[in-house]
Amino acid sequence: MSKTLFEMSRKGRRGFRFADEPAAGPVDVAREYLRKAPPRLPEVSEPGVVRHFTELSVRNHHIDKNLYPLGSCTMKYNPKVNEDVASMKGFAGLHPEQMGTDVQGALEVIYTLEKQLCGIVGMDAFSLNTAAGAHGELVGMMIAKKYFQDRGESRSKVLVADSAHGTNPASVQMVGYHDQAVPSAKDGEVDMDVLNSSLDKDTAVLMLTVPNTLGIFESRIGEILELAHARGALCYMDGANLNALLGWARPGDFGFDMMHVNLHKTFSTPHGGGGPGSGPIGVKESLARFLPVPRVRKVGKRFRFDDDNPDSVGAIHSFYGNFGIYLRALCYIVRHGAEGLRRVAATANLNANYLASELAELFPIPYGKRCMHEFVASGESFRAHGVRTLDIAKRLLDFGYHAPTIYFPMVVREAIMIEPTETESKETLDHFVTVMKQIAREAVEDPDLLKGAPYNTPVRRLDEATANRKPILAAPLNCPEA
Amino acid sequence: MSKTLFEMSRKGRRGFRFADEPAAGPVDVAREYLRKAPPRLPEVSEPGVVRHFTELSVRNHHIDKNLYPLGSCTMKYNPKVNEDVASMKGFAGLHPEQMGTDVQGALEVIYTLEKQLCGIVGMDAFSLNTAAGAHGELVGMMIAKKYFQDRGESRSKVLVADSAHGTNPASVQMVGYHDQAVPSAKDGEVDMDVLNSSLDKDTAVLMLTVPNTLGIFESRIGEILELAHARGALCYMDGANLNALLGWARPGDFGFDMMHVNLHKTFSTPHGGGGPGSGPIGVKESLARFLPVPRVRKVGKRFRFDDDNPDSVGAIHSFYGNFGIYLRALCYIVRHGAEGLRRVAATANLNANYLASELAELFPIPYGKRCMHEFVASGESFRAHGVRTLDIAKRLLDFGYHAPTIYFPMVVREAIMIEPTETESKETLDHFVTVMKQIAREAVEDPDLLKGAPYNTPVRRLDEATANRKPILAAPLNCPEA
Amino acid sequence: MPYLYHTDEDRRSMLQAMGLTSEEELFDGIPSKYRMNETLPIGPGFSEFETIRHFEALAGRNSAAGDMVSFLGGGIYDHVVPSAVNHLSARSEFYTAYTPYQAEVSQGTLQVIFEYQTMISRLTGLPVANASMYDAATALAESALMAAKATGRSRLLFSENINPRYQQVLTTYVTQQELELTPLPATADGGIDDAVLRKSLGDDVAGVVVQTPNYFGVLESPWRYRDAIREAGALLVVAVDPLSLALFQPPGEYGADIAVGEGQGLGNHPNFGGPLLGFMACDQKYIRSLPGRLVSETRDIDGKRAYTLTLQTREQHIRRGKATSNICTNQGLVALRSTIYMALLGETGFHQLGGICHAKAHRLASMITSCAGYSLRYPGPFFREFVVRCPVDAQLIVDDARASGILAGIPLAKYFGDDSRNDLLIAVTEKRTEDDFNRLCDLLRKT
Amino acid sequence: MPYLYHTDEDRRSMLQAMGLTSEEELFDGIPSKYRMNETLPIGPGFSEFETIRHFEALAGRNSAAGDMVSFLGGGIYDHVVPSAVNHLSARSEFYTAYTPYQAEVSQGTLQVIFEYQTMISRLTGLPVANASMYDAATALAESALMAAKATGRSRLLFSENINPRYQQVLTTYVTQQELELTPLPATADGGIDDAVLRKSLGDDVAGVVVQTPNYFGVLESPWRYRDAIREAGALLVVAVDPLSLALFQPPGEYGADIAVGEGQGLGNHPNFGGPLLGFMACDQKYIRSLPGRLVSETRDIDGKRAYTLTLQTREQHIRRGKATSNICTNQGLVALRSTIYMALLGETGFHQLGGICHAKAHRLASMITSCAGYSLRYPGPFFREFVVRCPVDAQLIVDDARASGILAGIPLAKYFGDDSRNDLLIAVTEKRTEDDFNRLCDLLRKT
Ligand SMILES: Cc1ncc(COP(=O)(O)O)c(C=O)c1O
Ligand SMILES: Cc1ncc(COP(=O)(O)O)c(C=O)c1O
Repeated sequence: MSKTLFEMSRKGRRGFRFADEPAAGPVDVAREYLRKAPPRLPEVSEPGVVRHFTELSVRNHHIDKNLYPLGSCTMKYNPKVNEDVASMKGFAGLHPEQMGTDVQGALEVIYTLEKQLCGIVGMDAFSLNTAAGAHGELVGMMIAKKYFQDRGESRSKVLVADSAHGTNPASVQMVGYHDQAVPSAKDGEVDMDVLNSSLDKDTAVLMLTVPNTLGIFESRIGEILELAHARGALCYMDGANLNALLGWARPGDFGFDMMHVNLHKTFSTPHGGGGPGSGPIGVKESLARFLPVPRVRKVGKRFRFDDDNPDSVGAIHSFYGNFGIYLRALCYIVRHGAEGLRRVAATANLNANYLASELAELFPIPYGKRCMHEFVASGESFRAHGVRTLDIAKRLLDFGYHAPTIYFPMVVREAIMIEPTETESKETLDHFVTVMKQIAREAVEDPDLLKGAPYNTPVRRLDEATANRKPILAAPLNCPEA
Repeated sequence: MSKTLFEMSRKGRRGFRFADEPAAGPVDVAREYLRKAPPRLPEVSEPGVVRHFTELSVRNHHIDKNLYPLGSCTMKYNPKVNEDVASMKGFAGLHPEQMGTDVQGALEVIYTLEKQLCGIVGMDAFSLNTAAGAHGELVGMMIAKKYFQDRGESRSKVLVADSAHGTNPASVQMVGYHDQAVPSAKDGEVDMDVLNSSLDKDTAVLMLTVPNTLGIFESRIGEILELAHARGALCYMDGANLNALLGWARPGDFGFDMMHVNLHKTFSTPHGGGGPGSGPIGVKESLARFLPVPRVRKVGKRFRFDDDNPDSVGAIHSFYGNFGIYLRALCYIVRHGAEGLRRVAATANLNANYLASELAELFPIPYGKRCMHEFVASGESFRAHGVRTLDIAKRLLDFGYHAPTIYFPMVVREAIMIEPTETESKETLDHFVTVMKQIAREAVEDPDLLKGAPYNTPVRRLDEATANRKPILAAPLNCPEA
Repeated sequence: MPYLYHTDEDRRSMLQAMGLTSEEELFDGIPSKYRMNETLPIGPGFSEFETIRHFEALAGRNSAAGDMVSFLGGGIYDHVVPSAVNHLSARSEFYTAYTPYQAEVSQGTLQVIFEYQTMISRLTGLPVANASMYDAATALAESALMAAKATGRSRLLFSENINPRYQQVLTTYVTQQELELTPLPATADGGIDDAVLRKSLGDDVAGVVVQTPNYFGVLESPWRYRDAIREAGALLVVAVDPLSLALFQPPGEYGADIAVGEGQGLGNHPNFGGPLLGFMACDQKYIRSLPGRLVSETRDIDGKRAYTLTLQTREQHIRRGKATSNICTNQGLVALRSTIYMALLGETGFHQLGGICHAKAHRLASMITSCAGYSLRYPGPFFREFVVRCPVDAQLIVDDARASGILAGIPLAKYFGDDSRNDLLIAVTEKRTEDDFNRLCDLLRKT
Repeated sequence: MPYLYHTDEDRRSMLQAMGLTSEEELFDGIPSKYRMNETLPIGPGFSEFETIRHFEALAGRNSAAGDMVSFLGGGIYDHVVPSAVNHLSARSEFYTAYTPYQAEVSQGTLQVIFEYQTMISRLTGLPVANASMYDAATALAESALMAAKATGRSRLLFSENINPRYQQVLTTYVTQQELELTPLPATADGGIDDAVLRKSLGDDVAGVVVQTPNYFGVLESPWRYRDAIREAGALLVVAVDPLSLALFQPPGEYGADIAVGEGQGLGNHPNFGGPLLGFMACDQKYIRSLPGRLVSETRDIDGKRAYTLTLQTREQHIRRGKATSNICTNQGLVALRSTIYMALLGETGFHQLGGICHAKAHRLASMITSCAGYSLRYPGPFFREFVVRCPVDAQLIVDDARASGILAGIPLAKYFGDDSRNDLLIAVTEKRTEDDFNRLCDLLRKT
């Protein structure tokens, strides 16, 4: 247990000083404006702050430590050079209100990345302004809404695969649309009959994830999109799983009208313990005029922002989105080139299939003979011993692995969703298999061992129920200080 | 246990590639020059290298983790801004053979740091070229030798306090001089009688550490140095303990002719797991002409290197010493200013005295009513229980502390030498005392517990005997690969 | 390929283990008509060194505010970023970690969020703060939606003094849900018109959204109309500049229901406007309508204090279409940086910094107004940013100053059209010196 | 004060606990005549931001080779430093750790040193390598002392082709111990004179010290005289360029007894010549005379593999005046960086890099020699550095080139006087491009 900063605080300690402290005189303003006492920030020395955060940091699992088999999250290696590029003063020090002539390099970065993403996914235009995948989805829905308004059609339903990420239906709801789930058929793909009957005149958008959350490429994708288009709906692809396709197939070619890409998954930008990410939204030419403002245009050899677009859904970020993330993603693309990206996808799929085939005996994979970048196994057979997938996941932590995504997607019972990514070695995969086999043995021989796991982690299983009932969301103002 | 890089190696893996690899054709040279096979460096991917070194790193104790009570080592906080300054491209990217006009800023850094060190210790000239404390001592001895050669005197003995650091006598020996130990008297200071009788015509140098390794300031320092001077000897101060004096007293004022300073102790430059450090050597005016070449001169507003000094002991480094370390030290000085440095010494001494007074009951301090920046306690009372100081030190590791320096200096039995430094909080000191008290209790109640310690460290006590008898200094060429 | 482990031999043996002979087969699931035949149009890969050179060249085509004398603000401020913030946030334990869903191995991130929430709570004076939003603009927009949801009402009043970029985003978000927006115009002193506000209130009003200090740097006084809003059953939503809270009354004290703001200035480089840090705090009452992640203190089964994500039923991954928002990935690492920053400054340092910026801004304002032809556009009290009415087109001044390496401010015509042609928005941080002020004034006098 | 924890209250209570009333009393041990009354002459402290500005200004008064087209070598080379080297060596676990005396909590550093020793051993072909020396010059000097100690003899032969700066340091060190130095002159082809060497050998000779490639870039052929040296009972000490060992015969293969060299080029910035990395390897026979730290693999009491410092009785902290050297603090962090670097490149990458540098150097050499008036000074084989004889004073060329942002090389008159006035030492690394070569040659042609 680490003390909190507030418990370390000692009145009068200083971690940072300013040159002109004497300059700060009394504030000459009507009393009502003034704060009674300065905010109670903790008072810690610089070495104290350094030790505190260093200590906290080592209580994290992280990609530089070991495998993160989190399905749907694409926890790949975050190249160090990305960070160097993003911290160059000529980028990090740019103020967003600087004049165009001072930011030509930055505009070129945006412009180039947009063009490259177009090329990679087969879309005609991209906006990078969306700060995360969900933000991209949201703008996708806004575009659909504008599109139908423009056509004078009133549609309000969005079909979303039942195995879709939670942000999909949530984004739908944010624009006043409502979502309807499309179940998976026995083969793990979209149920064509249900789709056919659900795709009605009220359907604005069909929203699919390809490959889907089971790691399966929709084999009837062409048919599906044609059907949706025939019914007048737009087709949106959640591109969070793009890693599986890089250089091998392009969603634009399948017929999708829109999609977002998660730079913080496919393009190796770090997750930062929860963010920042970046979720660029790409569209076909016919929808380009609806993209958010501002957009970057190239006029002759100069780049400039274009705010002037009456058809746009509007602004969706204070400025131009998470620029620092674009740099990392572009750096990643530049490093790989066309052939490199293709190898990324091939290797991601190779690792997933290899792992799937090694694990399948003990952890059956109900859907799909072959997966793409991820797969969903089932821990159901261990329920007979009173062991749930949660227990298996927690036990994995004891071996220095992060847990896979579990209980999702719902179509698989006791789901264990695994995406190893391409930046893992065969040795790591083999060792992971060995550990999973050991856990499977333990589940049978000593189920309580699993139910009590983890044992070797900084803390053990948490009392989440109490946290939900009586959340403590901040340290008390009167907590004991040092 | 971590695999070694060699065990992780897999033929054909690449962690780094170059742009022009195709350019590397066969080498057109007589066969006898060629290597039969390239050196067997391990083949590891970039993420593999990152994980390996990240994993190794967390097996270290370090100053950003917790207290390092190592006496004589001044393990203080290493300010982060120092690192920023040292990595500025305008410094890090400088080649030492660049022309003077291209390196004015770097020369100014050297010149300024020399001047500041002069001011801080009361010497007239400094050379920064010496790469560590021992290197500074060595040059000190060289200077003495030149000095006496110059005077036509042949002296060859150097008097060194028995509590001196091992580098002192070793440096003496490096110039063909021989060392003679001066024992400490009962008060922990130099034994004046022995000194008096040892200081003969053959004595070239009297080498003292002030405050000495017991943390005691030689109260008769003026007398001692006068005596040595009267006998024609030079007086050298090992300045590794300068932290105790900053801004309060200057060795030059005591009468020392020469001294070195450890930038990696007093001036906060990081120890780097063993180096690099920097051990500038300062001298009084009369000895300045003997300093190593090159020196930096200021001529008008320009700085330049001066190689041309026939009296110099010569060059002692490939170039100008550990320049990257000067930047950090100068940054530290600039941040503190005169008043700040004075506070550093006051606080270092405050912390040491406080800790000494809190520990003294259980761990008596045989020498000195009051110490300066460090003190030497004794763990002798625990020998009755079969517990040695080593056991106490090892047990401390279990509580997340580094061990103090032990069994040194030899004048204290079961010595425990502690230098907390100024960058530790009262809370840390108090907690350290609590832990020491607990260990003292354990020593009495459960001595075997201590003898088996540590328990919570990445590895436990090591078999050093076998390592000495049959050292394994490299991984075998045929170690199993991944 | 960079970053990959596999040797050719690895690939062969892995394929073999699956009974495959080529990697192409891994893509058999993709109908052949959708398999790409051409290579991606992005050229060959660069070595790391070429990549660095490439981006250095791009960066070289920028002139960063950080290297000039900058008076640019408008939501993004050029404050000193302490070295320790960069060093600590560069620990890969933080930046390469995933969202802390697996609490047992994410205590580092979780405790940081808990500390961040506490700090935001203490700054704003509101008891609940979430783990971050994308930026102030989206946080503001989401709080408007939140007010609508919490009240079941459909109209929102908003001040026209709010950062125009935030207003745009507010509009984009809010109009999706067929909510109505009623603008509150500014008075001559730069604040909002209290009387208009009162008149605009009604039982369809979900919330009133104001910003203080507002875009023109002027401090609003929401306590004056807080009761009226409460009586009307609406929520008071306030966008604040976090640093202003070092000196000025916090939202919680005057009874705001929701406070949001931009945390970029708290230890983050401007980064051309992103990543930013939207913070969001609210009264206990609205906790179940709050978007975004929340961390709670709890215990593990051994009784050890620990932290975990909580109240996740508000969130999309549990509640899907019924979630309070669609937000998932947030701005965690930026929040970490700001937490480190606030810890370094502490109560005293933060208060000092607020005071320095305030004093310097007022110093510069008085220097400028003593230049012939220049006056303050608004008489209201301000913190560290203010609008100057210039004798000429502000753009001319900006262009002139740029030639001398000074970024004089934001010419307001950009957002407010011709009426504001001579208005220049000037921000002052602790980095600016008396010398900088003199240089700027010399220029103003010449123009 | 920066970096201190204590509040005034802390200080008071700590003093009180000791029965003191002021910090002044802590200095009572210093006789009052030696207590300073004046303040130190170093001015007031700077804030962190002022400090950064201050050093940016100083750095701005330099023009770094790294930002130009540099052909400077002479022991320090402008190679690409992979990003991961910087990131990993910036982990404070490494750089803020002390010397790994306390093995249980220093396994990170210890294993790194073990891996470093292994790599140096594999590069040099010698079984034992120490944990580092200050730089190549002191490593060379110490190996000369080591040879004298190991043989009990007092004369050393050394090649005049050795880096002149190393020769100077060698002289400084060796003359302290009344050892005699006999120079071995160069032949016309740039190597040492085999015949002179043989003639100079005698039973007072402790060792023969050569460098390959030598300062002029020319590869020596120590195998030709290795037997003669052995027969005379002397040691062969070789200074090597580590990158040359990617391609060329390593010292262990031709029977050298001690090998030393400069590791700066292995993943380290030039840093104006320091910190550097002296490496040192030797035959098993001489292990007890080796200076510096050594790490050995061993086991802990649970049988776990572990690493520890070993054979410390060679060292000053144990053996004091009888130690093999006085070295204590070494260049650990630089060795760490080089270990990371070599791990990233691996066998293949390292070999490739050697090949690229070799090929590029030869390409440039042939381009230069086709410029009228320019020729290679020495016909001997070279690796990536060579001497060009110019038609004019080499300093003129250097000055001219500098005006175009090119650092053309080291004018040898600096070290070798008037005879070398027209000689320019040119080094080529993988960073240099065909375009760089053309620019240099255009300049040469014009001069
Ligand atoms: C399939 C899928 N869709 C959408 C998202 C949402 O993206 P973000 O978290 O960036 O908002 C995620 C990841 O979180 C995802 O895995
Ligand atoms: C008192 C004392 N003198 C000399 C030295 C030698 O300094 P260095 O290790 O830098 O060579 C040290 C530290 O190691 C020391 O503590």
